[in-house]
Amino acid sequence: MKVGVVVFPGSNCDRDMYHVLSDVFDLDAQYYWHEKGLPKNIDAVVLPGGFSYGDRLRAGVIAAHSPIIKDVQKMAKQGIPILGVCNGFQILVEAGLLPGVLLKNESLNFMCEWTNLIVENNTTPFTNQFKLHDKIPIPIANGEGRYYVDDDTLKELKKKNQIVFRYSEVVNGSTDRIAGVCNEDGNVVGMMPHPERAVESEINPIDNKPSSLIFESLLTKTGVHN
Amino acid sequence: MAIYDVHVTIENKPGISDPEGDTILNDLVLKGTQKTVSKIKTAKMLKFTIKEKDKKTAQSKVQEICDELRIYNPMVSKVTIDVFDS
Amino acid sequence: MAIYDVHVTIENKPGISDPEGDTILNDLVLKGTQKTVSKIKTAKMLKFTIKEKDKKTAQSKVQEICDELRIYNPMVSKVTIDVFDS
Amino acid sequence: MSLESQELSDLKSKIGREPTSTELQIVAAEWSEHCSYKSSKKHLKMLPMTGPLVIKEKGYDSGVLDVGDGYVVTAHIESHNHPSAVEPYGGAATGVGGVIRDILSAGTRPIAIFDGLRFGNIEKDQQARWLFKNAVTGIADYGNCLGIPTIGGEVEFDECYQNYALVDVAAVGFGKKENLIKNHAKKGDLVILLGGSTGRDGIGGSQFASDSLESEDRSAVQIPDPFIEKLIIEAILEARNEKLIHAMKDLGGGGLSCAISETADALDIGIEMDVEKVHTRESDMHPDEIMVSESQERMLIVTSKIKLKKLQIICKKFHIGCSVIGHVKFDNYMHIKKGKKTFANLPTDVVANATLLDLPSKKPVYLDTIEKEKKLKPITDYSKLMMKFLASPNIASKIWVYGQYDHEVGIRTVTKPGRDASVLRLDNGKFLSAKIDGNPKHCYINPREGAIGCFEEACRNVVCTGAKPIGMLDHLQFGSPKDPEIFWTFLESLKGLTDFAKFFKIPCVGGKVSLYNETPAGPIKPTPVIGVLGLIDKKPSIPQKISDNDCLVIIGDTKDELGGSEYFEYVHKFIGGKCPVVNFEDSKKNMFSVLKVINDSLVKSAHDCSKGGLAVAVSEMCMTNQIGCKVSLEKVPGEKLSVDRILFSESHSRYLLALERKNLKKLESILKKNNVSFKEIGEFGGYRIQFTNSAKSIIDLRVDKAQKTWLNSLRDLVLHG
Ligand SMILES: Nc1ncnc2c1ncn2[C@@H]1O[C@H](COP(=O)(O)OP(=O)(O)O)[C@@H](O)[C@H]1O
Ligand SMILES: [Mg+2]
Repeated sequence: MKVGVVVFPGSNCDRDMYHVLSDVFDLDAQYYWHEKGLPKNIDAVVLPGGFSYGDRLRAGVIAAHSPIIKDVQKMAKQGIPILGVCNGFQILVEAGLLPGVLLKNESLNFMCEWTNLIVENNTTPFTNQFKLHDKIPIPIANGEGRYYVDDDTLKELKKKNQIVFRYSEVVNGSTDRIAGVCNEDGNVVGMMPHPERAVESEINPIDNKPSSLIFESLLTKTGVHN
Repeated sequence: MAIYDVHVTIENKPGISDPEGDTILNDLVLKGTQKTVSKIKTAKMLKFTIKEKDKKTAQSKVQEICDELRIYNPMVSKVTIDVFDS
Repeated sequence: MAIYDVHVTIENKPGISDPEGDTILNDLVLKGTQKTVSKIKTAKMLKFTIKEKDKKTAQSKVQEICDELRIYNPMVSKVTIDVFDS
Repeated sequence: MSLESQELSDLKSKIGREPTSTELQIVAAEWSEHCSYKSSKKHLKMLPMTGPLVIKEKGYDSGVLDVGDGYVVTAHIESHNHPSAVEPYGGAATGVGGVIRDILSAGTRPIAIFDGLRFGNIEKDQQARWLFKNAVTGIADYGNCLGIPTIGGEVEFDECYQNYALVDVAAVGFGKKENLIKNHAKKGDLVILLGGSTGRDGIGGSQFASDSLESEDRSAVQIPDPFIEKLIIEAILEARNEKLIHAMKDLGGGGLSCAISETADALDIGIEMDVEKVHTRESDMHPDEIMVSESQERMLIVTSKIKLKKLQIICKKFHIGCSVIGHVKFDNYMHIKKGKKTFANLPTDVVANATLLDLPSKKPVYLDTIEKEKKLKPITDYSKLMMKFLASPNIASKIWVYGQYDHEVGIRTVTKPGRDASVLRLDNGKFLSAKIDGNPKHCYINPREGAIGCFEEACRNVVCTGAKPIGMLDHLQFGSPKDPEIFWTFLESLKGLTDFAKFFKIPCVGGKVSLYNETPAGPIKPTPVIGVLGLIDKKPSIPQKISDNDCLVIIGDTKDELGGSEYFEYVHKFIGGKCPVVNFEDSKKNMFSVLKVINDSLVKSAHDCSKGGLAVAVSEMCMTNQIGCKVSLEKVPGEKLSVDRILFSESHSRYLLALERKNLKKLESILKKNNVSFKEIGEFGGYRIQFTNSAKSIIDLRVDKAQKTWLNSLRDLVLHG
């Protein structure tokens, strides 16, 4: 299957994501520069982490205006699986593809540390191999990672099962400990932690199997695995 | 056509917390010698230099830019726009 | 004693570059539909609420706080302090 | 900006005429201490710089090591002390930027950053706190944005840095040997300036770095732009892949003046350039300003006319400036013009090679009495003391610092910061381990032994990960070299490092000298900072969780060496005593034995004994593993010493090993065979850190309480004073 990795000026986890997709999960990964379009025959799209446009003005906001985002929006409507990680999540939010907003961490600092996620929705293309409430050890690395929605939106998110991941503990002050959400259809998922940093045992000091299921889910969803 | 300075101040809507302002107040200011400060709020400002036919157009153009390009995130922030002759 | 709003605007001194303003201008605003903007400078603002006997004291107290606590670095930034009645 | 009168007459006699004002500016920039190493160059030659793995090429700003299978590792170290002391955020950030471009210049991708930070007493001094906090944010914002992990470093506080800052940054690069830039030029090749625009910021920076801080130069503030640096990295690596670069040099201190003259001199060519072609930020810049501006994020590239087109396409893709500013000639002159008018025309070897100095040196008087100890007040409660010690800024965990650095990006970080050295995986299945270390407290008391100690400590840290040291970086930071006593300490440190490097056959692959580090209160203590790179051929030793009944073995003797120790300085406020001395033979034996037992998978984890001595090292093992340990001080091998000295001596060449009891016999037989001094001194288990002396309890702490204090105290100090 073909997975597009979108590259913006300042993306810096693109190569890591590419490595994981192609070398660890044996997918046909391809880079797409933000000024180009996405081809029709693509099976999934990943927006990797980094500092697009140096996080200027607000993380993700400038990249959200890139030409390629129009194609991402189209594909989102067609139900194609789309994953935004860290800055990718911020971009999806700023592009209006996901609800909410990501604010500066409560500590006001960039935070790089390992934490645990709890799977809250196991029906998305990136979580279908999990059991509900499975725990995933995974690192975060962000300065603007505090997910925020107001009370009404939070109610909506809960009702529509759009909360995909929660932190097991309070890490940065996110509303309801939310670490990842999806759109109403469930095909667009955004998460602040970095699954691509956790799927290889060599660099994962705890357990690389849970985070691998994020990619295994994608393989299953698109029929590569079953 | 004339040149205008347009100041766009982006700040959190009331009700949205401002940890940075709180930290400056509690960890810096109130620990110093000066105790008469009761609140600090942080904001970000963008100073545009723009060429338009009049003040009003300058103001409305910048407002348009702010809305269209999401210079501020309407979910959490508000903007104030002030126009000055350059 | 009265309550004042004191706005502290911190920006890079003239001649010192402002990469953030440049990026916002070139990669966001000028790529939109609006082309009459020629410059964007970013600044940071702190809005103090302070109780002092008069405007002048409010101004000088805030200036003192900013200097003493190194809220800004005079080497790179300049500040403007504006006082308003609350 | 000025030359000394002797230098001016030197210049005149070399070129046989009066220099123009532009020429004066160019030469003043290039002949500054910072660019020319005029005080130190003669002596630096003593360091061994070659070895079987070292690849030498003209014009490299970083060291290159062959790590096999067609791959190389590059490394360099820099400091940004003066700029950071006045604008810690921008100074530290642009320091990162500069060393990254050195790595890039060789044609390798930067894969790791290290930072060594030194400030005044943050417990007392608000200015030191401000400097520290902002320097950390500067490094974080820059490195994180680039997507290069900052995986290690050190933080130290000492009164000698009051109102000052030492910000050292080292970087490591990785790439294919075939992609190394071969630095060459053909006639007619073009000279290109790539990256950010040239502005007035940073004008006078390199001389500023060579003056003492009193002559604060306000224009020397540099504004970091990590976003453009990131674009430059990607653009350059793309150009490298397409073989578009003949020669390359980053612009650092001295700006275009240095880059042009040094490139021309290294390649044995001439360069003619036109300042009007330089993309500037302001329209009214004078040629002199353009030549010495230290605007960041710029690279100089030499390429052919044919390749230029492709290079321009790449730069366009990344929206970065790319100006053809000149061309290569074969007259060995740098010819600077503005349009048709000549502003400078100088032989490049004259510009690039300042007259070297041979400064006088003299042993400082204070050293005659420094070893005399004062009478220490007796310690009544060691447990209480230990808690205070664990919370002290130099001993406390540095997690507040490295937690703000993205140390995972690039997915190479096998051993994360917080241990001894960090370990990266390389593409050929090998692993690279690295650490930087300094110790001004030791070096003040004995510049030679102190410097050797820093070197050995960095080696120990690397060895604890199972890596064999393959290369060293030295960064020599001292006060004014014109003071013979200071210059003596410089020479002593250098000689010590040289001896150790030769004995261990560890080549020096790069370094930097930073002089004139003077605070309003006087010179800093001698502060050499040493980086060591180690290579692991097979699997790295990833620390395994220590569990109940595992035993604790110490390797190496504990001696009466508390001069410059944290115990003397922090607890007793005493500067003096005998500095720890490395015994080369023991050091070698111990090092190789530790590598052997790690390789044989006999130990769960290894930790070196350094700052704070045995007491701190054992506590660190307990706290990171959340397990207790019972240590019998009377078993500790070495001289017969009082309890406090056994606990806190900072003798070198010592390692702590945690291992399963079933492996103890095997371990002991190896260590015996190698004739190493060692002893099983304790056992892990429970939840208390306990030190006893002949059954008498000396220290008894709860691990969780100790850990909480150790982890949080630095953050609390920075945020809440
Ligand atoms: N400024 C820093 N930046 C990044 N990591 C740091 C910094 N300071 C300390 N560390 C990390 O904290 C750990 C302990 O550092 P240090 O006390 O210097 O170790 P050691 O005593 O073994 O030399 C190491 O992993 C080190 O890399
Ligand atoms: Mg160590």
